[in-house]
Amino acid sequence: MSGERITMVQAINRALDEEMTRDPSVMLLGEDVGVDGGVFRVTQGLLAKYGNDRVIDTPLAESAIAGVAVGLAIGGMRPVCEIQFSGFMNYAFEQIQPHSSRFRQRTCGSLTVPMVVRAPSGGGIRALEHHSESEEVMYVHTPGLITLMPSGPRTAYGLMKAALRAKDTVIFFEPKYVYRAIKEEVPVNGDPLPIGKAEIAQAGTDVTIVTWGAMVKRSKEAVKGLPVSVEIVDLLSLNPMDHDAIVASVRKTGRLVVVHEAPRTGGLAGEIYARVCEDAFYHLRAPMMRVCGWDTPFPLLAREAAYLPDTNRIAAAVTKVMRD
Amino acid sequence: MSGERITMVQAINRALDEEMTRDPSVMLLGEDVGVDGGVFRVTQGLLAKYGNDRVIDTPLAESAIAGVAVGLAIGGMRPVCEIQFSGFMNYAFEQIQPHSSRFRQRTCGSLTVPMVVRAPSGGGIRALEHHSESEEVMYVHTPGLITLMPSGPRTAYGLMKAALRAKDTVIFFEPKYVYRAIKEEVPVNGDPLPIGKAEIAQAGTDVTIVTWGAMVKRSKEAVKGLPVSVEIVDLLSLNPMDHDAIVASVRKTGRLVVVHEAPRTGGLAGEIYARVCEDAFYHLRAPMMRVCGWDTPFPLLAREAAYLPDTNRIAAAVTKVMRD
Amino acid sequence: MSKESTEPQEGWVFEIPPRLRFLDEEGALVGGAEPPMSDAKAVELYGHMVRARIFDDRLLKLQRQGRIGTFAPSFGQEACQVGSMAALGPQDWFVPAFREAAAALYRGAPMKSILMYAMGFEEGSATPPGARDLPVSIPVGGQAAHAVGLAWAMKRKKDKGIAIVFFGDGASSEGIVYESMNFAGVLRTPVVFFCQNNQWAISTPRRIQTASETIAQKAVAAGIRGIQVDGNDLFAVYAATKEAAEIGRSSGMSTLIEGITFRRGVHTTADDPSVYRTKAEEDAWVKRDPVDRMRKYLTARGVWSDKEQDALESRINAEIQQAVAEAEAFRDSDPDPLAMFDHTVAEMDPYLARQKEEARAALSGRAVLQGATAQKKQGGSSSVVGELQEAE
Amino acid sequence: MSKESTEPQEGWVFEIPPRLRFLDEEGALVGGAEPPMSDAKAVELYGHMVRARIFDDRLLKLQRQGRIGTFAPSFGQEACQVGSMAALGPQDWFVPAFREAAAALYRGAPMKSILMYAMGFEEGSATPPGARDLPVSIPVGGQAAHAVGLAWAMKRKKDKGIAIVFFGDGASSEGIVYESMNFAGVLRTPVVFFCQNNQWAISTPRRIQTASETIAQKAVAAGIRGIQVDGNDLFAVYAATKEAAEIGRSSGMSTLIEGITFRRGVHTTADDPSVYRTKAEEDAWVKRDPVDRMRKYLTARGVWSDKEQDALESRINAEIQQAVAEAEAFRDSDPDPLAMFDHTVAEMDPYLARQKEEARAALSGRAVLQGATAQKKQGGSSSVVGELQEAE
Ligand SMILES: Cc1ncc(C[n+]2csc(CCOP(=O)(O)OP(=O)(O)O)c2C)c(N)n1
Ligand SMILES: Cc1ncc(C[n+]2csc(CCOP(=O)(O)OP(=O)(O)O)c2C)c(N)n1
Ligand SMILES: [Mg+2]
Ligand SMILES: [Mg+2]
Repeated sequence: MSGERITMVQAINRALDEEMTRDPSVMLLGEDVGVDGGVFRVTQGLLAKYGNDRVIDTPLAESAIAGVAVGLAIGGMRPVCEIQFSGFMNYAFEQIQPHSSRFRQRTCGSLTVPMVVRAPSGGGIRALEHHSESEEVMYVHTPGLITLMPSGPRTAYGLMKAALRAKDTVIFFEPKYVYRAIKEEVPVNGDPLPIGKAEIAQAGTDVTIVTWGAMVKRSKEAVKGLPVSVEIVDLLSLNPMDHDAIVASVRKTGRLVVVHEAPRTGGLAGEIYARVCEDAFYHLRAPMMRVCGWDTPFPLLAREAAYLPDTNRIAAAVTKVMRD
Repeated sequence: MSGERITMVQAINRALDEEMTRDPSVMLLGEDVGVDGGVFRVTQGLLAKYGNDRVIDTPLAESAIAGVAVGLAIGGMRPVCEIQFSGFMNYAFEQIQPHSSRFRQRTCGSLTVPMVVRAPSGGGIRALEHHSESEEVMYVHTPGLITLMPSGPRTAYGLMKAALRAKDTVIFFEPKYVYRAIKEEVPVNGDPLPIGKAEIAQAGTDVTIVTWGAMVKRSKEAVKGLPVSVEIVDLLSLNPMDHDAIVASVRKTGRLVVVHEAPRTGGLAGEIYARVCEDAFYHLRAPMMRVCGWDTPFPLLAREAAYLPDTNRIAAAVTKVMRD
Repeated sequence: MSKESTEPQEGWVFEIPPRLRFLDEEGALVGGAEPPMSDAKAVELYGHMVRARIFDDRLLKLQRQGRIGTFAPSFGQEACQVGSMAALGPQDWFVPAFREAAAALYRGAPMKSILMYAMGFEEGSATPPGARDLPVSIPVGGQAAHAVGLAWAMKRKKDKGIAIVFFGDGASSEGIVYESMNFAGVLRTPVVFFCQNNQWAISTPRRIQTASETIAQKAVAAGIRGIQVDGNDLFAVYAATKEAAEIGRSSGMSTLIEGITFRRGVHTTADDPSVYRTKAEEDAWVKRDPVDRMRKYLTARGVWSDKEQDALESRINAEIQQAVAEAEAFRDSDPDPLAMFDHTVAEMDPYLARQKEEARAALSGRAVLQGATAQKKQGGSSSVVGELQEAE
Repeated sequence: MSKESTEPQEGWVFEIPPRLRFLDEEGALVGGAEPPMSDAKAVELYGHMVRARIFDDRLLKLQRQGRIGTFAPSFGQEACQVGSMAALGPQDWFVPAFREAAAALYRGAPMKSILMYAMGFEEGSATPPGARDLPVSIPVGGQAAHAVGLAWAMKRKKDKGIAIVFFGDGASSEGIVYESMNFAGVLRTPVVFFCQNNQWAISTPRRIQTASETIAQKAVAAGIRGIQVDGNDLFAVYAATKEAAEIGRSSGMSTLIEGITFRRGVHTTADDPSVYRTKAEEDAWVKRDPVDRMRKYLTARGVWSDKEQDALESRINAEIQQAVAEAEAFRDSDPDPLAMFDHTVAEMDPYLARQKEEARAALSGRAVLQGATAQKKQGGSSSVVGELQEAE
């Protein structure tokens, strides 16, 4: 069974399943997570297995889903709420920022909010308007939260296990573009991945690409065949961010390209530049570059391929940063 | 009268007043904006002057305030909504991001949302929890919005006039720390300031400080007496950002310090670094630096002075960037 | 004001009147009911319902063929949509959610536009100048606030229009919908809040959406009128909306109308209702179908025949064929893949303009427009809104 | 289920019973009412109300002296807070908004903690281990959802507690409050939603907060119980809360209680009510004061005298003096100005730890703690929450 290659949807499902068995306080709640198993089938089968005390189809109200989860967590449960699409977490931010992220501070650690907010994130699936947003920045920029984004089945499994054992609220973005696009071996009853650690998705010496989520796969595809040795840092944990991994890679390569789906201005690329400035500036051999979503609203499906970073744009940036 | 020196509160009041006279479609709405004149008295006197058709005390619901304003704007009015404190704009973000910022795109320009969302922002007034947030990043990172933050009475007046003539939704952050702390001459029936233009708050040749809002005054105070020629760029327009002004200043000085109140990770400093990397990288003589709020929730009043960038920290960064 | 003292009160009673109905499931007028419109008008509105249904059905086929993207059918809800919009006029604002193709068509939205939108082109939701129609609103519930603002703007302009906003039983749980009704109550901005209670919010049944016995009674919380109607009865919907609009126009009072109906089809083209509801439930609603009911009524009155039905259907099919051709011609006319830059803000700043140039250079002639032109991949994909790439 | 068919219905009627009251404004039992508690218990609760009021008054003075920061007095609302909390026990969760010092004191919050919080130290809202008390919640309304979650957690644990959440008339307009009641209705998580309708939300009067005749009737939207009580009548509040808790415990049904009361003082210490309300209105509520009313009742029953009042007041004053001394001793004990780093997350990552070091170096021994130790500047400042620096 462990040898079987599974998708990210299955991997998250497995992590949830195992953690629900291990920890009876884990509860899943959200719109359509029960009978339907989630609109992407991530929670499929869990209602049947754990019953409707622990897997709950809620009314359609994101701020209440998050806010009720805050109460559940303080009350000793470990809620995992699903927000059907990350764009609709806007409705929940009024609970996440003022409450989830602050209860520990507010009470000097005496009341805490260990909960997980899962949401499919990003574009690439020819979806309706508002179903392709990448809104990680506002969560990363909110102290008190842990923000994770896996890039494939194995990391999704390991990070979800970590999320379910974390002591604070974890925002867990699932790059829906790769929900079923990658199959990997994933352990059964495996270990959590550490929070705050990036992985080297591909080692190299000439250029560092820092990226996360669906753009890890895309970056790998983009640099395949380029006459350049590219190191790809898969960030995985957006906050806390693996500062040392970024710095170490850029010290080695001297060149940085950041790739993200979110709009360019105010995106996390800037943060990564800042980390490099703090600890690897003198190792830079060329200006840092970024390949991002454009500073426009995410378009409807006909134009999404023109919006998202594609292999051409990534390859061009790598080539340019080598020339600079 | 124009010779009289007034505060930022008075300057915004004057701009609103003049624009309400000029344009009968301008309406003010929000919690306590009418009879009370706003909790900071920014809208004082306007109810008496323009009547309760145009200055409306609303029920206590930020998302509805913003959402109703979207409808008013599409219907041909020009609403100015006050959100009592920028931290509570979280409640309104579910209207601002999916609707205010996207109607133009959604309808190919046939329906637009020219409205203003005003909110006092930032810390420094010994306030209650959640009344000191700096949340500009999430607005700047939302394409389709214009985001402004004046630094004193004159710029507040000019930018508010610009906001009331803009063709898109303007998020207007008012740095409450300097609401009454600065007096300046402000014109009567003066002109709007241009959107997207920074100002050189202080010219210099050795180091560029890019900052905005209350930190402009603080930065000026911090560098007074330092044996360094500091150029202070007052950003004013956070989106669109005056890319050329940033680049021109750093090309000249070769050194950059960004100062902002918002938490460090994911803050706008990184964006400004990115702009420099794009067009002034080879002019840099030292790593860029940032002086920001720490990556912790904004503390209660006893500790706010330890949280906010102060003149010591700013001066130390300027000194360090000169040594590097 | 007595409310503001601590003096004892008598207590309060709130009534939601019996569900309004004119036609039974066989299309017969229920005891004593007078039809609220002429036969000619009824025939006309019936035509609109049929048109919407056939169009809807065609969209489903186009989606299955990979010629359009995800969409949300109005199948089964035609009476709610046509009946309500027929009670209003062009001076009134129409604020849809995302399942109101039947209403939009009645309002005059070109089929071509709806198709272009479903193909993934924003051009499909450009509002014709002067039309008081908002585009589709995907985030559930948010549009309710827009209706209040639009009604308020009209009130300020002494314009006699009202606004109607559609939302679902699921949306009735969103705080913004309550907030909007509360604002409308206080501001006396006349809005018809039309809740199409189609029993389901994706897989979530009405029963666990709220413990309130009706959705109509949620009006009590906002101090506005609440009424429930048989949403599969065109006459009931029409009469209730007309009354609500009249009351709104004359007094500023808003009304929440709950139309009891059923989403006969999929939630969207990527949904599989068999996972969460029974065939028996679906069948029970077949005999309550709003279109069939009206046809029986008109036939019994002798104003409709199979021949007329055939003629109507061929007219509609021809219209659809024409619209599909036009929309596909648009798609094939090489629309600018970078149009999103042009409608982000009114005045593109230099940095955005520069991005557009970069984007143009990055395309360097490659065809990247997708959507309607891409081949539909089949598979186990179960997203409600899009299509997942599948690993080998 | 008949709700899900289109069959006609009878119509629905919802009742909010007459406002509950035991004591008239003179402290006399209204026709036929039996006191819901013994005299001894009434004396005890009266003592809690007096204690809260004197403490509140003292906070006001400390604020004027610049020894604490902004706070929101509970002046006038003591019956709502003490009466409701007295009907519950330590197994029940207490979820306040920001004006519930009287309730918190009754629950056992140390005066010292409340003072430390008002001085700007998070240490003041550390929850004692095992206490089922949430801290002050500043963002209006959001805490309602927490109460639902807490009640749900207890239900899952087969723990017989319920949750009570406080919020104001203003908060009743926030969508999250409606959403929370709706969740509680569906999930049958027993919550007492206690709305202290004190007639004002800062400067906004109840009348323009909502068009609903009562706030109690907002329960109808969520399918939960709604009831209105004279919120200045300790007995009425006590009885209504007790009943709501019992119903909740046995059936999971939640109740919305609207307590009609009045914010006799400022919104917060930086607010000036004379801008927006009349002396006449304030005076009208003086004679309805909840503390005076109870004193009259107890005096008439012969269980309370001026002498006992004096003794009570001196005990309370001594207690306050002690608490102020302790809180100021804490303030002067050199608390770490960088404590915010320690409670951001459970595990400080290296980058945050590094920031803490940078912060420590930046302080380099400078005293930056402010708040209670800073001198209060007077001036035209009119922020409701803080103090503005004034230009020369
Ligand atoms: C704020 C928000 N949350 C979730 C979704 C995903 N979603 C789309 S439609 C839908 C169900 C809506 O149910 P209802 O309001 O009853 O409308 P219906 O689909 O039945 O017409 C959901 C959950 C969304 N679009 N917006
Ligand atoms: C979400 C949010 N919006 C606005 C505010 C500012 N604010 C604080 S208290 C208050 C009025 C609250 O009125 P009400 O709910 O009646 O409570 P009361 O103050 O009367 O106890 C406002 C607007 C806030 N704290 N949170
Ligand atoms: Mg529905
Ligand atoms: Mg109040």
